[in-house]
Amino acid sequence: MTKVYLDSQSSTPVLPEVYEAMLPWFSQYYGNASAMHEQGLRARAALDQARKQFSEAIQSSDPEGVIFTSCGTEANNLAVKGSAYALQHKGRHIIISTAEHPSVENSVAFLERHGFSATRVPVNSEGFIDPADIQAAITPETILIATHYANHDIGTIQPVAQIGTIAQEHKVQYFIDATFSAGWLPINVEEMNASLVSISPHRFYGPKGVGVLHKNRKARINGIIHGGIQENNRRSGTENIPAIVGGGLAMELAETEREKRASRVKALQEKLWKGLSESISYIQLNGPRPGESRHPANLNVSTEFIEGEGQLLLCNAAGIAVASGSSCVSKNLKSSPTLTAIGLHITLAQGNIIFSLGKDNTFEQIEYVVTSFTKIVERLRQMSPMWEDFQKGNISSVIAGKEK
Amino acid sequence: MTKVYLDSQSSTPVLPEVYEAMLPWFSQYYGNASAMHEQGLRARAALDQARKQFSEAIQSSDPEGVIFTSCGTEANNLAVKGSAYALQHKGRHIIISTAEHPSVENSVAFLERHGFSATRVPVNSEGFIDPADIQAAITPETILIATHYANHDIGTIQPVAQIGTIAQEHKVQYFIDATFSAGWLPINVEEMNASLVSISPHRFYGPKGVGVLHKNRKARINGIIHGGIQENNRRSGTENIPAIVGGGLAMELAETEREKRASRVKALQEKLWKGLSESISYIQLNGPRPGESRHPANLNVSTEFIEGEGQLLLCNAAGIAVASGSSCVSKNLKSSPTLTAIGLHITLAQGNIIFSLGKDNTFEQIEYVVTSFTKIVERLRQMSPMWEDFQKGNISSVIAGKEK
Amino acid sequence: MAEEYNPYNPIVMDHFLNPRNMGDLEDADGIGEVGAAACGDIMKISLKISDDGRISDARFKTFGCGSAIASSSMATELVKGKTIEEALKVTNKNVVDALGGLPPVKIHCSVLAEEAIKAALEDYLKRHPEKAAMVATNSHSA
Amino acid sequence: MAEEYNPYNPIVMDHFLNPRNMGDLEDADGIGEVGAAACGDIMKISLKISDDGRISDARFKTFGCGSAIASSSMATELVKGKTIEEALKVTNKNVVDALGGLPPVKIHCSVLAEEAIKAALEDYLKRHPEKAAMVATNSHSA
Ligand SMILES: Cc1ncc(COP(=O)(O)O)c(C=O)c1O
Ligand SMILES: Cc1ncc(COP(=O)(O)O)c(C=O)c1O
Repeated sequence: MTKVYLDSQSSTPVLPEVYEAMLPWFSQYYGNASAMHEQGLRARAALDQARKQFSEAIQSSDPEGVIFTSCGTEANNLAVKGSAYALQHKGRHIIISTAEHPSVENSVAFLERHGFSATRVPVNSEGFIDPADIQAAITPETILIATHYANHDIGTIQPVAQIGTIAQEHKVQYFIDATFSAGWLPINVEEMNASLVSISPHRFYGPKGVGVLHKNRKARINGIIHGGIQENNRRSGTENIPAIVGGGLAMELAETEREKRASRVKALQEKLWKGLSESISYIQLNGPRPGESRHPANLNVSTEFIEGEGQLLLCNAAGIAVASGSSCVSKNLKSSPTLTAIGLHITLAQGNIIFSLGKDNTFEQIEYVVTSFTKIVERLRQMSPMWEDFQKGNISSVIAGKEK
Repeated sequence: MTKVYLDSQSSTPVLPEVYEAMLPWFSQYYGNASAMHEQGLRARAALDQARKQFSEAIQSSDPEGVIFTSCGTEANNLAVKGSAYALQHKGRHIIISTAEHPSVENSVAFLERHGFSATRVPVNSEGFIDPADIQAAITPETILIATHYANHDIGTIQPVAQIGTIAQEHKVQYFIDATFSAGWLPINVEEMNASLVSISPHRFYGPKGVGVLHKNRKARINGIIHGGIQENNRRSGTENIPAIVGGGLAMELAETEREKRASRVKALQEKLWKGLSESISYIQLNGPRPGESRHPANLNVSTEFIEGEGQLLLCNAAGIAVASGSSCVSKNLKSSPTLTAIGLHITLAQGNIIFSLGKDNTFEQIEYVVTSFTKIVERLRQMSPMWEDFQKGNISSVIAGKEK
Repeated sequence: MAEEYNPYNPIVMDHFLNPRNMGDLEDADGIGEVGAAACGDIMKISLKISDDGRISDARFKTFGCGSAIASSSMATELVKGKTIEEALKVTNKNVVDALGGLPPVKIHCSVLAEEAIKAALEDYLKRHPEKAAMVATNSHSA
Repeated sequence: MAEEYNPYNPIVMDHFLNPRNMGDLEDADGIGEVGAAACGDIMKISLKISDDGRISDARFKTFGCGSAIASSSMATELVKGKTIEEALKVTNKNVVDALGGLPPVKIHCSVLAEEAIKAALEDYLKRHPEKAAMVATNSHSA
């Protein structure tokens, strides 16, 4: 059976080279990096090597700024809560957007229950933050600005360098959630004025079980997982050496191949959208058009008159792996906060599908997906009482209404 | 060169079977467990399988009580802070001992900075908690009792079932830090009245990158890493599937072989202590004598008139891997809080060495270690001005003083 | 292998992938539509009912998730051949049981199916008040 | 392979594993002991000083970590052959540099070595007040 994996945004296979690099670290080199003996010191050297690989990939001159966590979510929690706890003597106000990943949004919501306050700047219908809104939200109490680099639902690339400049002018710490961007989009922590940047290697052919938070020398954070003195007291707990080794190599390779990979997935993205929009009626793209301002791996569409889970299941039955709503939380099938933030009509949010492309997808696969998905939409519409009502003229199309 | 690994407490090699079981989950089955497609659903099934393996090993009838974290430290943070946040409406008082692992102690210290209070019950000179002290410390405000099962520094096995009974009588949530015990000592969550139990698979031949917190149906905790709805909202972030699969199998195998492994390391432990105490003068055992009340894998000794790091380095030069102070924090060589808690004389705390035994150590290795360590102690004493002073009668021996 | 990894059990998957009685009925005797797009599910059930008060045919159309589609499919199967009185007694639990179970978060789909059947029957009874009286009598005497 | 994985650089490791001038001197002309067991380090340095004010021999004994031992070893090497005046100018930085660097948390070991040397020299000068005057004059004129 044909199998097409179009959910690279939720996870990717570990590269063969990365896999090979990890293998010795399970049963042969198994020391705890805190230990003072050959096994432990070897592990410590491996950590240092990975710190270099990560810091170089984001143009940082400070490998010591790399803090290893267990995943992107934890890195984001550390950035948000760690900043809040470290800077609460200066103020207790945080600025984010309405379209952050739940790991940022829910960390901020947690802090709000513990005496902090937050301003959520809006995004427009394509998901863009207006840097002027950030500027306007800054108060003398503001200690942190946190925004994503590329949106995990609709691929919108934010003007992070502009926001960084504003943050610097106001001497406010700036955290960029680059969990969906690192490995795919260029990152330069200096130029972006990023005090903190998070990275998630399993999005670019590295392993699960490792996340990274990079902190520049001026940024202040407190650890949020307390215990031993690992990661210079910024993250306690025995380090996951194999995943860190694999993650570091995946980062290095992703950076080397970044432009090649990005231009390939962008071509696939364009072909996919062209195919879908030509063969399916009442379908719309969410987020910016493919191009400079959209993550090349993400295609988010809404197909009117049908619901998301049925599409996922029929795609799966056709061997096609896709996501719906939020790529990270499709299990609960509640529509994603981003879709609400861009003001997407509720029925379009429910019919939402995210195709996310990977470096190994082919043009033939895209053709197969277009053909299959067209049939799936037809089939579900045949079953849908809404489609029937629309055909009979009882209800009108949200998408057609907008196009007029 | 002879290589003897006597630091199993800080980490162990992954078993061949466990390694094999993990391999397909990197590049072949790489789905995100939240995804609704074959790759994702396969990962979800693997999580469920591991939940069964962990819950069965601790005699729990509720696999849904298993929450996956990234390490033992995080599981302990979740248990302590998660309980505190979930139960703060009932009270804000926590009871621990003075000899907890830093992951528990520092989590409690964090909560103390945020409006909670704590009572630290003492331990005696062998490291035992008196359950009566726990009982006496309970107030109407008490929401959590947290103690270790076996001490990570000196191997003391606590009367956890007695403490559990007291906790139940007072309807207080009880968390057992079994990070150093699971896989080596029997655990029965029901009999122990353990509301929460933490497990760290890399201590029993499973991989790094996974920890477990088991929660019984009545226990209440809030998540501390916020984000998506993974682990039923109790731990957000993409699950580390390979490590969870490996950890589950390692747990199952550890439970099957537990008695065999434990009796083997106990024999090695006894032989090691017999050898060291017979061939080295002014050496003392810290914690209970090998037997029912001591973890079979741990041997903690203090050698008078010399300091710990030198011993570690010379052991390493002789191919012997050991730890000092606290097994988890030997990097900073501050003497461990446990050693302070048992009232160990400061110079004995500084000369502290932890030998921790593993299932693959041999009797020949123990002989080699006794011979080598004896020479190392002699060599460092030759260098030590304290030894010279002692020989000249200028100072007296703390150990000899006690023995009299 | 794909069969092994599904969010629903094989019966539910079968009713989702091969729905029974999907579509409309020309000249339906009773039609029930429940739910709302904003809530994620709309179910429409059409019934053909013979003069002796037996459901001779049933069809569904559904906007909703896999278990909503499977629940509608199963519900139409369950009521086919039943009398109005019997069909009125079909509960969401019957639908869930016939499907071999649904995940807890999806039980509402079976409730919707029960409601759609009831709505279709009520529509029929509204159009046929003489039968309504009979049904009422029967169920009282039952 | 073992050599590759050490907490210290090869010079420090060499001075730790093969310490130079370990031991005592019979009839030492100056002895300095600094540090305390409670702080984790004690260093004792013994010097033999010839009549022309040159350090002809030096020995150390140390209770302490690897870098404490290496620092004492290196310090004795550095002062051997030096005049009292020269030896008094040996700083902890000289020790660190000669060792090719120490980890930041271990710099205090080199400080202790400097202090032990100074203490031994002071002990000598206390026993030989005539030399003390000369040293004072020389260093003033320097
Ligand atoms: C923008 C963004 N932030 C954070 C995360 C969470 O990362 P992880 O799944 O590694 O925990 C995601 C995952 O989708 C994401 O896309
Ligand atoms: C009793 C105890 N608790 C917690 C921990 C921390 O576990 P991990 O190293 O998996 O983070 C340790 C590690 O030594 C331990 O021994």
